[in-house]
Amino acid sequence: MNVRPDFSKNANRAETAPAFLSVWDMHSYYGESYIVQGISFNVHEGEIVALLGRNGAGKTTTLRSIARMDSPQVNHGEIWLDHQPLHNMASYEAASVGLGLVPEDRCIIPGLTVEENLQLAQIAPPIGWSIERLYDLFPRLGERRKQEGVTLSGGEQQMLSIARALARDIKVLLLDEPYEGLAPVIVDEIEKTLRHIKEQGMTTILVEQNAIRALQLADRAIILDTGSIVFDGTAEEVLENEGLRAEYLAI
Amino acid sequence: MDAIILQILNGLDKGSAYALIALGLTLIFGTLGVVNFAHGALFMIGAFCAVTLSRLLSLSHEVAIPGQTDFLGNPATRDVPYVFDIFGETVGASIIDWAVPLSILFAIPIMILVGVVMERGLIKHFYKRPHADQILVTFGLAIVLQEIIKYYYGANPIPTPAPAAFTGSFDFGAVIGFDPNTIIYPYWRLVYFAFAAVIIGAVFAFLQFTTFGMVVRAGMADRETVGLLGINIDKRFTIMFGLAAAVAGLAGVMYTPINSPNYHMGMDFLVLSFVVVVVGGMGSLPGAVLAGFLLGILESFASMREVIDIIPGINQVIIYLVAIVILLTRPRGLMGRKGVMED
Amino acid sequence: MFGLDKKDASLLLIVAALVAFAPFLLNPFPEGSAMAQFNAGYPDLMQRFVIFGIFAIGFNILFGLTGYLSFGHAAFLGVGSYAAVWMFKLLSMNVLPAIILAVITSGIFALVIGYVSLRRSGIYFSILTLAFAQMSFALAYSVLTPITGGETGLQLALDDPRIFGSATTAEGNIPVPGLFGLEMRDSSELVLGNWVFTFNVGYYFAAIVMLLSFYLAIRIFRSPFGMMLRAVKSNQQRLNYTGLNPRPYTLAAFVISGMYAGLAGGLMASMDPLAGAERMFWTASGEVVLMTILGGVGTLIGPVLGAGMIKYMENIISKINSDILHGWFAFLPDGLEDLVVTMIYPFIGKGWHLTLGIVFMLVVIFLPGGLVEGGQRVAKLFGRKKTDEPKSAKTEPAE
Amino acid sequence: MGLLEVKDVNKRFGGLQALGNVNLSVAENTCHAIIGPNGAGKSTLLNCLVGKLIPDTGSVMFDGQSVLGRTPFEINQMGISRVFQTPEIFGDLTVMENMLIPCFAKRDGSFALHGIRSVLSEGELRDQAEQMLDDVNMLDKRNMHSASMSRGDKRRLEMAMCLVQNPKLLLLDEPTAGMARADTNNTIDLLKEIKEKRDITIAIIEHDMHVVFSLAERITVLAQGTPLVEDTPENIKGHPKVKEAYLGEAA
Amino acid sequence: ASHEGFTNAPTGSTVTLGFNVPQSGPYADEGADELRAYELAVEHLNGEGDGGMLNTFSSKALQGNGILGKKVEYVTGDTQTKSDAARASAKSMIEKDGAVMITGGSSSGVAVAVQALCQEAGVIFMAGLTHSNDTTGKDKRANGFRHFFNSYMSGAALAPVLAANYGTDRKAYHLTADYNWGYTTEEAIRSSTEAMGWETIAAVKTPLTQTDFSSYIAPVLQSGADTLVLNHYGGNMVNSLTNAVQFGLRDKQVNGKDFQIIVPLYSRLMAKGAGANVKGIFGSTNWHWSLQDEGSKAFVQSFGTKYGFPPSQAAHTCYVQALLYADAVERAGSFAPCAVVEALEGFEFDGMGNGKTLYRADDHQCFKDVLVVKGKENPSSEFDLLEIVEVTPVEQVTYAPDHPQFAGGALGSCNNGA
Ligand SMILES: Nc1ncnc2c1ncn2[C@@H]1O[C@H](COP(=O)(O)OP(=O)(O)OP(=O)(O)O)[C@@H](O)[C@H]1O
Ligand SMILES: Nc1ncnc2c1ncn2[C@@H]1O[C@H](COP(=O)(O)OP(=O)(O)OP(=O)(O)O)[C@@H](O)[C@H]1O
Ligand SMILES: CC(C)C[C@H](N)C(=O)O
Ligand SMILES: [Mg+2]
Ligand SMILES: [Mg+2]
Repeated sequence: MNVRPDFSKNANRAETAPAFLSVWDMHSYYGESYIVQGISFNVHEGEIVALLGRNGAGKTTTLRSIARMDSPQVNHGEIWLDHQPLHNMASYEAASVGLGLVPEDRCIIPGLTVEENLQLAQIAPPIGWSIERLYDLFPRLGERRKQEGVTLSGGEQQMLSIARALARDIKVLLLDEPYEGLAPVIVDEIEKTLRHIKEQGMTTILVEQNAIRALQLADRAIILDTGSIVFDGTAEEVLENEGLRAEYLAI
Repeated sequence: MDAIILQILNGLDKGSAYALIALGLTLIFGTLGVVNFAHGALFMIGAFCAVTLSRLLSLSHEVAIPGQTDFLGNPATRDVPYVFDIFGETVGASIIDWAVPLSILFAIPIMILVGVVMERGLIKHFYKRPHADQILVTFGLAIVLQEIIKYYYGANPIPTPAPAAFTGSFDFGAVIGFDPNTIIYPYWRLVYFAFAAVIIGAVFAFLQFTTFGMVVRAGMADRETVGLLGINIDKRFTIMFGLAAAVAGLAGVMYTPINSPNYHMGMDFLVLSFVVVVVGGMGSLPGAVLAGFLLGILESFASMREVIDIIPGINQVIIYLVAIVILLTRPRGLMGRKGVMED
Repeated sequence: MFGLDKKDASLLLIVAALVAFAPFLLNPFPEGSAMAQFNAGYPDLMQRFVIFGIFAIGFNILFGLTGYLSFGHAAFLGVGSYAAVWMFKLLSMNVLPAIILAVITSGIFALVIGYVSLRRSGIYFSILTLAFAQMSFALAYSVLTPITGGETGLQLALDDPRIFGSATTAEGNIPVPGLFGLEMRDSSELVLGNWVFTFNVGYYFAAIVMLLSFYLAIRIFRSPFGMMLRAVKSNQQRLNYTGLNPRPYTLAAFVISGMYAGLAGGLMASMDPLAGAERMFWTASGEVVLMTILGGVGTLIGPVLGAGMIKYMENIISKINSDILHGWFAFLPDGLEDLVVTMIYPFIGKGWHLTLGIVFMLVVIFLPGGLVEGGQRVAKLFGRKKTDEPKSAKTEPAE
Repeated sequence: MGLLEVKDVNKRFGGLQALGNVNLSVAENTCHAIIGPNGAGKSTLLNCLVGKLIPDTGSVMFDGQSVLGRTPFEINQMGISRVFQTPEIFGDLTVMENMLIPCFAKRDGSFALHGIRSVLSEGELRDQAEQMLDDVNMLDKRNMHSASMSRGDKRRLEMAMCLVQNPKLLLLDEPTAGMARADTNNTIDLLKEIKEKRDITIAIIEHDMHVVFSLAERITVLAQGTPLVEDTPENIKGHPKVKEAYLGEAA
Repeated sequence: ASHEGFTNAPTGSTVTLGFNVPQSGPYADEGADELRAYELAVEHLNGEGDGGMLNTFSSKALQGNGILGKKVEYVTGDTQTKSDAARASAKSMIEKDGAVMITGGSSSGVAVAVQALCQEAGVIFMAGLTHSNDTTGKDKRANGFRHFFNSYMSGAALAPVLAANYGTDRKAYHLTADYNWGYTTEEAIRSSTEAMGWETIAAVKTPLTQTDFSSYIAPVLQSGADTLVLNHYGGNMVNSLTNAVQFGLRDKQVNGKDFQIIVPLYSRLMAKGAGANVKGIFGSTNWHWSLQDEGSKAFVQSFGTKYGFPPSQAAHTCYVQALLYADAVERAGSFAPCAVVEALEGFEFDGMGNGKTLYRADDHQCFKDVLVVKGKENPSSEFDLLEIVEVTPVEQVTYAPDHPQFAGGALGSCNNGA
């Protein structure tokens, strides 16, 4: 279809990569199971890219690989962010050069209050939005600042998880199904927020099952199927391409 | 009345020993979630730091004693410590006398090193492994450490007395208006109590007034996410381990004058310290300290003759009995946090 | 076969064969040779292998399946031993009533302790069981001396009021336990060249009991009950909301594994009619935990292997002394001989604990699944090199 | 008189009134949706129904019997099954085993020793389980280790586990969150079909309006712990208050 | 005596003995010393080394050519000071290594358990360190023999010395390890001190696993007692004594008398663990290296030369037991247990360090002089911790076989086994 690998094999990625974030020939495994089977793509600065695909296609695995989590293991491939090689880093190092992941199961830390969950994000530099500013964005969190994070309602937890990413000064935001479990009004709010921070130059990869909504927001779309990229192009292309939508997105 | 005050004093003292040992264990077990069966060994190594330093200080050369013979009939010799040669006899003698307090300084770097090496070299790989694996590896380590000490120091207890200034006892009863000789208390135990209070206070302060404690707690609950927030949790775990080892070691150093150290003293304390930590509640430092004092005091009361006469054998089982009652009435011990090692 | 699927049936058959031929397998070295020191085929140790195997199998039913880590299981073993010895003292020297009473008593004891301890989970449960066991030990050692024999242990005496059977033998000695006239300590020897093999009644009796227990354990593992226990370990919350009450399941598992421990205790007393309180000390409970982990938690054969390994080290390595070492290396030049002996010496004899500790660490570091995992790796090396495994690495619970 | 009657239920968490005088009646063999903003108390209400929480005041009657004071497994045995907001499955077990456990619970009650016959000999239950797996399109995954499935799959599995019990009342807490669109549609069809075939009553919490409007026959809107309105889907869609507080532009 | 048909009859040119000692646990040092003594004994029996006490032993049956001409070999095992482990170890010596005699141990529980085992299996058991009355009292066995003294003897030997030093009007407070040996020792000391006029104010049992005795020590002064008796051994003794000294008990005056502490059973290794705290404290012991009789001197000489330090009482009793066994076999002309039993029963000997000694036939207990010792004020070396105050003559510590403290139990008859 439309995979456009634009690197030659042995070139120095830092110089030739035109993109802000680039992933090149990445292979990821959970133990012995081979999940992401050699994907390459680029994300330009300030872009919102929607990463779409069925359940189990490998979207989460891709994001986790980029964020350098312990699992899955990336056995082969390169990941560059703003001329820095992420593929040699541990997750905390990747975070410190500006990667922010909002994980799919939210990962609110048990035993900590809402505020402590946010403070935790501001311990290691670089620090982003102030906590007060985050409360302005999500007033519900401000009201519940002393409550233990895990007792929040599902939607509130999602807000906290996004807020926590913004509390750090990040260059790329990786969102794994951020709308899940949110009331439609809140989804509207978050969408606005994403537009807003995009204007300020934030680069975003958005994984979302609600493909229509995601495509309306995104500049570009990448579709994954069983660990490989089956489409990489603009969001309009997907919206216009009936076959593609029917086959991979059922919309 | 005086008997009761006496047992409270005793209990406080015993309790401070329990609390101090449990404190170190809580840092590793209650906070890092590692079932550390080698904790007793750390306590024991601390005690042997004191033994080693006093041996080093009294390193001697032999001087023949004219006119005397040893048990085999050979000419007898007398050992003269090198410190006598360096500092003269009076200063030298008091340096040797003060070996145990001096060992505190000696033990801190050693224990931190031991803790850090242990964490980096071994425990690090076991955070994500099942508790069962942690038990096996730390138990193995405890045996190895213990056997090494036994190999070099023998199995017999090694007397390591407190400085002469602290060897007497103090007539506490006379001070507060009881008959003399009713409430006496050894000086060193008062020192131990004070020392424990200082260490406990310092550890509390460190974890309360810095974000360190929060980060480590968070890291234990969810390492991955803390990593995502740019925090190098491994480093902090290592520091925590070093700290815990130092606390355990210092508890050991200070304990040597109370009971002569031997190679299995760690195992003797191990089970008890797990009981204290769990009764206090997993993950709670104040809980561990409180439980230490509570069990210490109750144990003291249960060992009173008057009590044993009424319930024979109560002194044998009191700690376990109290532990059972507390755990049955309070699901997570005295002050345990929810979800820590509950499954 | 026997209601087992092919894999389980062949496992059972293999174990049965190993157990039946143990007197040969464990005595591979000719009598009098330097390596004879490593022979383990004498009755006492073989009995211990199977008896501790039973103990560990039972423990694994609780720990391996439900994940509840009991740190007081030795108490049930102790109770079983005491019950059996009392049976010998009061009733008869036949081992059957002794073993039956041992199982029943420990079952009741486990029911009481389990009922209380299972109100808590995780570490809180472990400490509750530990506390009960330590109390049992402390009381048995001291206050309960009239019932337990205290430090000395409960033993038979010449004036026991045995109801069936006489107090003394014709020669004026204490009779020995037996099964309808078959004495447990009877052995016959088979001499083949330099090899001596010992076949002992007690061992084969214990081995048959062990095979039955092993068979029962397989059936439990594969039964819906076993599946529920694994579900308890996996997610109690879900179990609750699926309409199942986890408590009776865990309690049943606890009692069953307590009865296994009692069975082991009863057998121990049948092989050697003395019951000591140290059997109930926390280190004894810790030992069965270690055996199970060393072999492989939740696997069928693992605990038996772990038990064998620890008992082997305890009985064989601890008995090597410097004299024997010198004997082995006598072929070396003197200086070298001494050097080698000095280097090995710390690890044998009184240093056997050191070796044990090192083995624990090595196994858990390099074989995360215990000895069973080691076995699987070896099997993989030799067996089929199948790399085209499906995506899911793990589709069935391990052996 | 509905199958489920909730009367004047109140629940406080410290200073927070999570549920205030909730009254709800779910008629037999209907699909009743509960919607509302994040943190409105929807999950809390469900928790009160299944015995996870005990309301401070009020009564909950199911099929003419009070559920209050009963343990979760007793309530399940009465005929209420629940799918959680974050998937709750037996991660250490295979998919098939996950399915068999509710089958046993259904057949043998809350505790049975089952003797020592093999699980394999339970042909009938296995057939049931396989049939159900087939219905949710997961038959090919039956021997998979359930923890290593993607989250959408876990959700489907959990739903299948509840359905195979043939409950009288099925409680669904955001069953399609994070599910791919195709599977969401399948799920809608499945639920419809099952409701028809097996006379199941469904109470569903969802933020996906597509699902809500395809399934629900009645909708209750909860806000700040109190029911705002209860009506048919058509009327709710047009309700101005609901639009403002919850639906936003989505309606 | 029969020569045929007994367990592990040695057939070749060698005979195997089993040395079953604690190699791990709190008594490991004692076990190590026992093992040294056994190795020395084997050397001497096989005619190597300087012969040690073989030269001073009153019986001259041993030739230094092994036992009955068979070279002595040995196997070792670890009792772990647990009866179960000790029995397992002994069993393997009997079943696997063909040991015809088992010896060693460092606790009465172990001794009793292994003794019973040897009786069943039909081998001889020569007890090592065991001090409880029961070993040759209610738990005696025909195949078992004890050279070491016992609780009763400690009481009988100590009482006169205590009377002479501390007077006959004392109030004693006992702390007793809560297990069998503690009970018999408490009973022995109580009855012998009460007989001379002392009053026993209290006797408190302390758990064996106790490490800090402060809560037991603290109430002692309040009770009005002026003497503390520590019926403790091993780590218990080291810790309770250390604690008692810390509480300043020894600096106090009660009832117008200096407060005193007594440790009924001393051992040099334990004294070393307690350090300076033992100074001036009375207790009893089976043997001490500073004894000046020929036997002791010979033993200390050969042990000291080989290992560089003097032997402990544990080493002594084990060495003697090994020699006594060998000698009995030699005199009986057979390894058969019943023959050995016959040779040992009623055997009188000398030259083994304790003066004239009798192995009494009724209970297989040795009767010999008992030493009363005191912690030395000015030790001249690290081994010189105890000084001998009195050598209590054997008559004074002898009791009737049916003495109430030894009631119950029966020897039974000797067992040759298979
Ligand atoms: N921890 C794991 N171990 C083994 N396999 C895993 C693990 N996690 C996920 N997988 C497998 O990896 C594949 C991709 O999963 P992934 O979570 O990346 O999918 P996804 O595209 O995010 O799906 P969803 O939309 O359901 O979240 C799936 O087949 C899943 O079974
Ligand atoms: N254990 C608790 N302690 C304190 N507050 C709680 C607790 N559980 C829930 N809450 C609060 O009660 C309110 C209702 O929560 P609930 O989970 O029922 O919301 P919900 O309607 O399910 O929301 P969502 O759609 O986001 O899942 C929330 O504000 C939540 O923070
Ligand atoms: C080693 C012995 C002298 C003392 C020991 N506790 C015993 O039981 O006899
Ligand atoms: Mg995903
Ligand atoms: Mg909710």
